[in-house]
Amino acid sequence: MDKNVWITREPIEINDVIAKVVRPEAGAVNTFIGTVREFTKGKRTLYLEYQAYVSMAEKKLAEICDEIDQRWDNTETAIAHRVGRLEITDIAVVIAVSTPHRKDAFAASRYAIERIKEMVPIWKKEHWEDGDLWIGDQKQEKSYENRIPVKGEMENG
Amino acid sequence: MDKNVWITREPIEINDVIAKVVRPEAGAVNTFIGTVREFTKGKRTLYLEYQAYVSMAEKKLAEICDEIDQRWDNTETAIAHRVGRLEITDIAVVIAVSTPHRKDAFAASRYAIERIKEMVPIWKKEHWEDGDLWIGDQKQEKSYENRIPVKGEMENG
Amino acid sequence: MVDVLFFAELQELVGDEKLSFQAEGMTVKELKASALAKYNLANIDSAMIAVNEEYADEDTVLASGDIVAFIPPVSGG
Amino acid sequence: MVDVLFFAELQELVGDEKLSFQAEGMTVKELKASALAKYNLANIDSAMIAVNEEYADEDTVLASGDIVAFIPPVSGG
Repeated sequence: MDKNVWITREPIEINDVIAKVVRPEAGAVNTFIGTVREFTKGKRTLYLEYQAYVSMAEKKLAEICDEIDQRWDNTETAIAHRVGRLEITDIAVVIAVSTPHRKDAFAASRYAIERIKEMVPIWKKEHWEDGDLWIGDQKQEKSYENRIPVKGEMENG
Repeated sequence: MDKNVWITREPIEINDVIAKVVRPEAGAVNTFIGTVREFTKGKRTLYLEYQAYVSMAEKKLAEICDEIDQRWDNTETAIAHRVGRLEITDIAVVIAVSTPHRKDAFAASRYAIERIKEMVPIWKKEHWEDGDLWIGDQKQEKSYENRIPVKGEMENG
Repeated sequence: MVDVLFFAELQELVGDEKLSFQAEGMTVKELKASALAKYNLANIDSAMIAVNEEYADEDTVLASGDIVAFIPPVSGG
Repeated sequence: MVDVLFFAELQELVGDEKLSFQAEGMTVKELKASALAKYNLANIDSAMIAVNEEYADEDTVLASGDIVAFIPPVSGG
């Protein structure tokens, strides 16, 4: 695969994502992996269903990589997000960022996941024992009405 | 393998470390991977040689897991460190921490690598074109003379 | 023609992931008020708008071949 | 007997990873001043001390069977 960001229906191989960013200039790789959690606020999840506006989501993921590139010196970022039905402990997202020194790797990886949750067109539907619901606005910090998400918004979050 | 921390002469399989911490209660896994960087301050590294006081190092790594357990709610931590000769881009250390929510995963993973660099008896020897040297005190923040490293020291670093 | 894409709960309410309308020259706001009114999409105003895969505001005037997408609050990650 | 372990540059200077001394009843400081003096280990005072795999200070009194390790500034990770 040539590109550093992708949406897939297949299980994500963590090593594939990390392999995109390992390089001689880097001494640190930070990886964030989002997995399906069984309980949220005491409620049991049976499984999740992820949906994406694939073409736009990949474009936005690539933009996040560019934003990271502009904010931190000498980074390489790769992001894979899965869609379809995911069971408990399945991997939904893998982010890998490599940098020369570790501090930047942590910061950039954190930035990536916050930006994904802010503006990448991917949705999850929770399936519980007693029903299901498309989840929106996980950050619960703001209304999205008539708003265009801007760069760096997460820093106020 | 039963234990969550180990020192090995073999290449570290990232998935083995992550598999130790993935679980239904966790929605976030942060992984820190230290790789061998080619250039440090303009000087080219040919390869590294890592040495450990293995029994004590594993004990100290386990202590770091315990410290994380005490500081953050509901964490699972695994750490593998390689010893012997490592080439450029080879993986020296893999840390994985799983938590219910992502903020703690990032913080705990960062804590782990800082504590490793502070107090786990592992050393690296840099091999350059014009010589070699055992590297000490990477943090260059303090003298180790007659001091016992204490918990939480990194937070002042 | 203008293609209109729906996701998540909006897709379920509309019963389709894509509809096409003769909406050339309309703003997105006008599109919502006219063609989409009959679907009773209660939450459509909390969806962000994308035109041709870029976030846009609802005063954007549509041209033939444009792809409009309504983006409910996202929940990836 | 007390086993004494050396690592990194100390190991290279000593030429051995382990030496044994009759150091029962001595403090680590006394061990350094007596048995280890002849090795001219310039940096030994910047090494931390471990006794039986726990960090200790140099006033620790040694007993038979103890394992002392000199831990130069670490550089793992």
